Amino acid sequence: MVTIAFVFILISSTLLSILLDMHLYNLSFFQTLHFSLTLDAGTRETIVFTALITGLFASFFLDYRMSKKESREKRS
Amino acid sequence: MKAMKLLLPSLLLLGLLSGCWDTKELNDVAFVTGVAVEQGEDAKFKVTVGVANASQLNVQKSEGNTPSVTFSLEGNSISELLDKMNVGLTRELRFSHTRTLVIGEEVAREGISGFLDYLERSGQFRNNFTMLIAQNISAADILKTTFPIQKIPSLKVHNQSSTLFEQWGGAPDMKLSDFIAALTSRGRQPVAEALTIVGTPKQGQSVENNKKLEPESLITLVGLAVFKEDKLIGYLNLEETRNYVWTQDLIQTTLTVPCGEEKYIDVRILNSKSTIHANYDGETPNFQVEIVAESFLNGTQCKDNLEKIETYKKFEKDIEEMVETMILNTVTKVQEEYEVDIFGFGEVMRRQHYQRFEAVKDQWDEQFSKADIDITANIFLRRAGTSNKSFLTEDE
Amino acid sequence: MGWIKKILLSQKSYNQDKSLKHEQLSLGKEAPPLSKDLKENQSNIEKAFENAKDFKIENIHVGNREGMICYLNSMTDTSLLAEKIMVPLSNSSQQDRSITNLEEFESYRKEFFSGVGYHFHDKLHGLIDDVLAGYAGVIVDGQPKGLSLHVGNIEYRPIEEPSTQTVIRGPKEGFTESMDTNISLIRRRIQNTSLKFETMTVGKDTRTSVTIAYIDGVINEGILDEVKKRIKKIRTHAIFDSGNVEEYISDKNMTVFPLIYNTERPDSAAANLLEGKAVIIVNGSPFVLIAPTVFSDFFEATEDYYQSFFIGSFIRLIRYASFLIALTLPSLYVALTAFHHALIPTDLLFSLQAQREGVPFPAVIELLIMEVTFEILREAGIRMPRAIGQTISIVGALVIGQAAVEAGLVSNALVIVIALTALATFVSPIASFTAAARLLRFIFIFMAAVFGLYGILLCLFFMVAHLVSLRSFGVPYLAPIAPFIAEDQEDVFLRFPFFSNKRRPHYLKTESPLKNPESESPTPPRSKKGGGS
Amino acid sequence: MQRELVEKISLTQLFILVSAFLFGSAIVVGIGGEAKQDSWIAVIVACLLSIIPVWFYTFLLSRIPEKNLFEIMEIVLGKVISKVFILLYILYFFYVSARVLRDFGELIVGDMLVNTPIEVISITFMLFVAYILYLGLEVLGRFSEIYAPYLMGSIFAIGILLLFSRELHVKNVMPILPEGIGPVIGTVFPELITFPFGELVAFMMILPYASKVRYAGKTTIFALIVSGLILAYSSFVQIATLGPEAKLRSKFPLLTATGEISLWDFIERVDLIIIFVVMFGILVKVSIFFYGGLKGLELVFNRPYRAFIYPMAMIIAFMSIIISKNFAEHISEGISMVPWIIHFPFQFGIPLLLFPFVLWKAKVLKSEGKKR
Repeated sequence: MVTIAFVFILISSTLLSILLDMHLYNLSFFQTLHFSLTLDAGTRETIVFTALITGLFASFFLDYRMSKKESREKRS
Repeated sequence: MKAMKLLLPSLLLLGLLSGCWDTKELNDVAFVTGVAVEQGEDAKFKVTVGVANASQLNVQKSEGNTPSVTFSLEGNSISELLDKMNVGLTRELRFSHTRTLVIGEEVAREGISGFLDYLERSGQFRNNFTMLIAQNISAADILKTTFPIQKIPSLKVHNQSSTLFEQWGGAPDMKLSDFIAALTSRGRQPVAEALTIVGTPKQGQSVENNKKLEPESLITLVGLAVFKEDKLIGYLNLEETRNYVWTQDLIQTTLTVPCGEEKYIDVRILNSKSTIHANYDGETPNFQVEIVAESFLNGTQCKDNLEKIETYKKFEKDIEEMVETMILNTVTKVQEEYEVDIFGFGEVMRRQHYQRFEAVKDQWDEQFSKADIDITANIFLRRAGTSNKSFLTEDE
Repeated sequence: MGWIKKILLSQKSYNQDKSLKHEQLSLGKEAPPLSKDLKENQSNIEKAFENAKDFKIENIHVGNREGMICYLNSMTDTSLLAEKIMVPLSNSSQQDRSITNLEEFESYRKEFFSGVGYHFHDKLHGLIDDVLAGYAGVIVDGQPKGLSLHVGNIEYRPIEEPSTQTVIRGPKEGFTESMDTNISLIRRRIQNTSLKFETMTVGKDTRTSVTIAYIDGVINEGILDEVKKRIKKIRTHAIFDSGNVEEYISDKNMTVFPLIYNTERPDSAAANLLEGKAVIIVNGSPFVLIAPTVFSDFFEATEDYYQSFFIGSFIRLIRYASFLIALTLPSLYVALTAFHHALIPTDLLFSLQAQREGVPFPAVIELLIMEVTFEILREAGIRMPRAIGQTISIVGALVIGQAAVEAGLVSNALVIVIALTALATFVSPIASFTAAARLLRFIFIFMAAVFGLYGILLCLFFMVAHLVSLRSFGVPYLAPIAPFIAEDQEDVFLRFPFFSNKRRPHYLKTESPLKNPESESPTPPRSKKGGGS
Repeated sequence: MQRELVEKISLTQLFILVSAFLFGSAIVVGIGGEAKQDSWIAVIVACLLSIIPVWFYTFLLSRIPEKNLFEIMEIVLGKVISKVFILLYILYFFYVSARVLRDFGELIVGDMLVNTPIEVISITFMLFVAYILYLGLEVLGRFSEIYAPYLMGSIFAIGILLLFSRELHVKNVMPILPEGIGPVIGTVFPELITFPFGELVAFMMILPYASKVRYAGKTTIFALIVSGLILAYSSFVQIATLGPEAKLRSKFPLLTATGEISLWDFIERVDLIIIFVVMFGILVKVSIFFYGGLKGLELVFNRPYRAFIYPMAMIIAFMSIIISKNFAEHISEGISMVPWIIHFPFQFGIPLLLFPFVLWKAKVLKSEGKKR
């Protein structure tokens, strides 16, 4: 569930930002998509994506733990 | 607890990943205390920086070497030059403690707004350093002339001008931010302080200069540089500078007022307050400048009995007359000679008669030069030092 | 993945084995009940005390019966034993007393051993426990119960001035290792029947007594129950000091801040009792625990209350300031000299820069070197034999401080920073609290080295968030400040005069909130006559 | 599951949270600059006007008591439709917190740590926000209680220090309203009313957790007025120090104004105060928006909100980086689009839309309650 939420929010918030950018720069959707997702040159991609990936892993982990707990509760 | 377990490693990871982007140890940087900008020979600007040599300022470590080092480069933009200074200097330069900006006369006549923007925009500078115009001399020399008491030349100039402003009012309290504010305001034209070197500049450029009782060369303040927009158009002398400051916010000053033939009284002025009332008389603007100040007598060459009220009254009247004519002369001089409103009368007009000002704001300087100015001084002589009657006074 | 499971499982079984072995060490519980047969009892006891050099057992006559007496001569006062027990036993008048049942045994005790603490036991392990605690056990043939008589009087350190929380003005007695002495020290200060003491035994192997003291009718029942519950829940084999107990009953261990106050001063313990807190005395430790505790307690010293409230409040503010200094000064030094040169006033900047000329290390390393040196010095100063303690201060102050500067390893300003930090660390009256500042300081330095002032602020934020989330026995750790309780401010940052401090702290939720409602500010006599006599 | 703690915040804490929330980024980026020297008047006007929407929010909440905005939506609109709205709101909350975070990052990177990448600031800060929200709303409340006095103290200290440094020129504020009320109203709508005041819509997620719900609305409005006045004061100080033009030119006017402080050649460059003030304000603001979003996720995905904290914090940190390429885009988005496209519907549109349904539902619930 957490993973789904993570992916959903990630995609939709990126979409939101892209929609705003489309309006602002008068570009087509795919141009903006490309343009938004290439990070600024000064940005350390490693840091940003490491953070995101830890987030993803955390949500996997949390989901796993919760499903385990749920199954245990069901059993008992 | 689980969240903590995630949080702490990621924090640590970040710390390790990051390194330290902004660390600069104190002994890896050099602090610029003064910047001088003047006309370059081959390019638009020649920029000189004065860098403090901290170890010579420390009593224990000082070896008698120079407390400040200068270096010059030529180029077309200040920003680039400042970052390129390592052509000749060893360390990374830091500008946060810059106290003076000396501008050469030729550059000032050409217009200075081009690099003021950089100074305001760059977060490196504190925007309250003193603006100075080097009159008749090379601006770089200001950063090179030593002085025994305040060892770093640019700091010396800074202290000098702020002390003169506080003690006598002979220097405008013009910081970069004030300068830019005046530049952007329609109702005021900027001014800056002018300074020059007395003596031979070359002689002053050595630590040896500090060993003489009378320095071979000395930086002195000479008055006010008047600007139209961002271009220098002329100067006012020290007296006139004081009068200019008096219309703004004078802290204290001393006057020599005639009290008889070739005889003078010395008056210390304190707590002066000037208020300006603006008005339109038909098409000509007029301004009443009201000066209220307290004063006390420092010394007298006259024989008047200082225990009498009449004497005080007479002196007060003398002082007032003198102040009024003095300031009026200065204002009129500016009106006639330079035709720029350095006094900020336009701003007063804007505050008090917004609509009228808005109508004429684009040609305010013409309006100013034809304005009627009326100065009323109201000086209270409170006391006369620690003695009563002067020994000059003859008993009646 | 199978192999991981295997390792985990083997680990598990290993742990279980260990705990099994452990269980066998503790004795007593499995010992049989007292039998009527003296011989059997005697052999059981002797078996229990096998190879105990200090164990003595003697056969005697009690009344007209065979009996035995046993004791540990290491735990008993032999002169007391002789006077109170041996003399009455050898009295010829008792020879013909018959002891056939319990009533007779009891009346016998009353007659001959009056004035001596006693217990009757029907289980052998109870008797053995008492003997271990300094009792003499008396068993009479044919009696199902054994008698234990208190003749313990162990040599303890006499009452001395406390070594940690010293005062200039105020009582100079300190707690000792003896629980009885400690109880009496408290009792002497609060002569009131509401003062209660409850004792429990903790520690499977050491069987240490732990006493909870509280004022009935003042302390919140919920808090008291919680304290008792947590002490009962301690599952450990050994308790040697109140520090052990503290670790077991704290709300949270993953924190550098002590959640329980400890003191060596009976007056402090008594005052806290009257505020509505519980005091936990552990046998063998001169430090008693006080719970619940809030953050501001660690900035209060008893002396604040013994001198004028102006100076008391002033010193308290100094303590808060020095806590901040101890925490942040080194990191501020790093942040300012390595990041934010602009924030240093010009003249100071040049002076600092001149000092740093030629220093080979970055500021952080420089600081860490000195900081660690100082911690080593401090530790050495404590562990070092007293006689050479003097040398330490010479080595520390002169050799390291001076020499490091002269060798150009560190700058002068840094030595000042370290010295001030070290001084500020010692200001807090409670040693366990200074540990927090000492440890956190390094985190602050680390963050300042990476992020400058932003790092310091971030650290402060983390610290405060952490502090705010702590609780001590259900009481929020930052209690009168956050959550803010206006009425309790009279004794937090400032010490208000006593006449205005009428309430017990609100956050303790005491059963009787007012402590001295009638107190008034001293007023000079109104009438003119009343001035004299 | 963890032990369900009923999180409660006291009214004092609520007061502080509301004020800190309003100071948040508003105090640093400078608001109402378009109104020139009258921006402080604009702030007061906007503050007074926004009493109406805030009162409306509390009114809406009071109809169905002890339920937050999302729960009310669920009751009123049914499970499916409400989920769509809730997801939109979650996006809105996360987007705004990312924007606020970006403001903060720009400040730190622009002034203090010039070479440090902005994403590091974002991520470290979000880690802290995650930590404090993990500890719970109650801890956030108590945390702000500790820092609030320093926040208020600093804001006032800035004015006083400027006064002593002789940098406060009241003449800069003159003339008052030279062109009438027009420009003032122009800045109030839509800029000021949506930012910062309209953003109080996020408190619809917090108010039901106040310990004395009955007074929560009044407390919020009181806090709104007080912090409006303080914002106006701060705006006044900025104009008086810098003059309206320089204030408008400056990226972070309060920071520039503080740069003018100079006392005894010692108290200079007290940027630290500003960074502190801002950091605390931003923290509260980001946390509250974030909390609102998390509560929504809890409702939609049926998991305790603590589970979402870390992943979502990382998303917000990521968002704050990709949200705009440069400062100009950040600001122009903030001025030209965000108020109309994003703030308006969520702050006023949806609540207004909800209003008749809530009234109807409340009536139904009431009659049902009577029957029972």
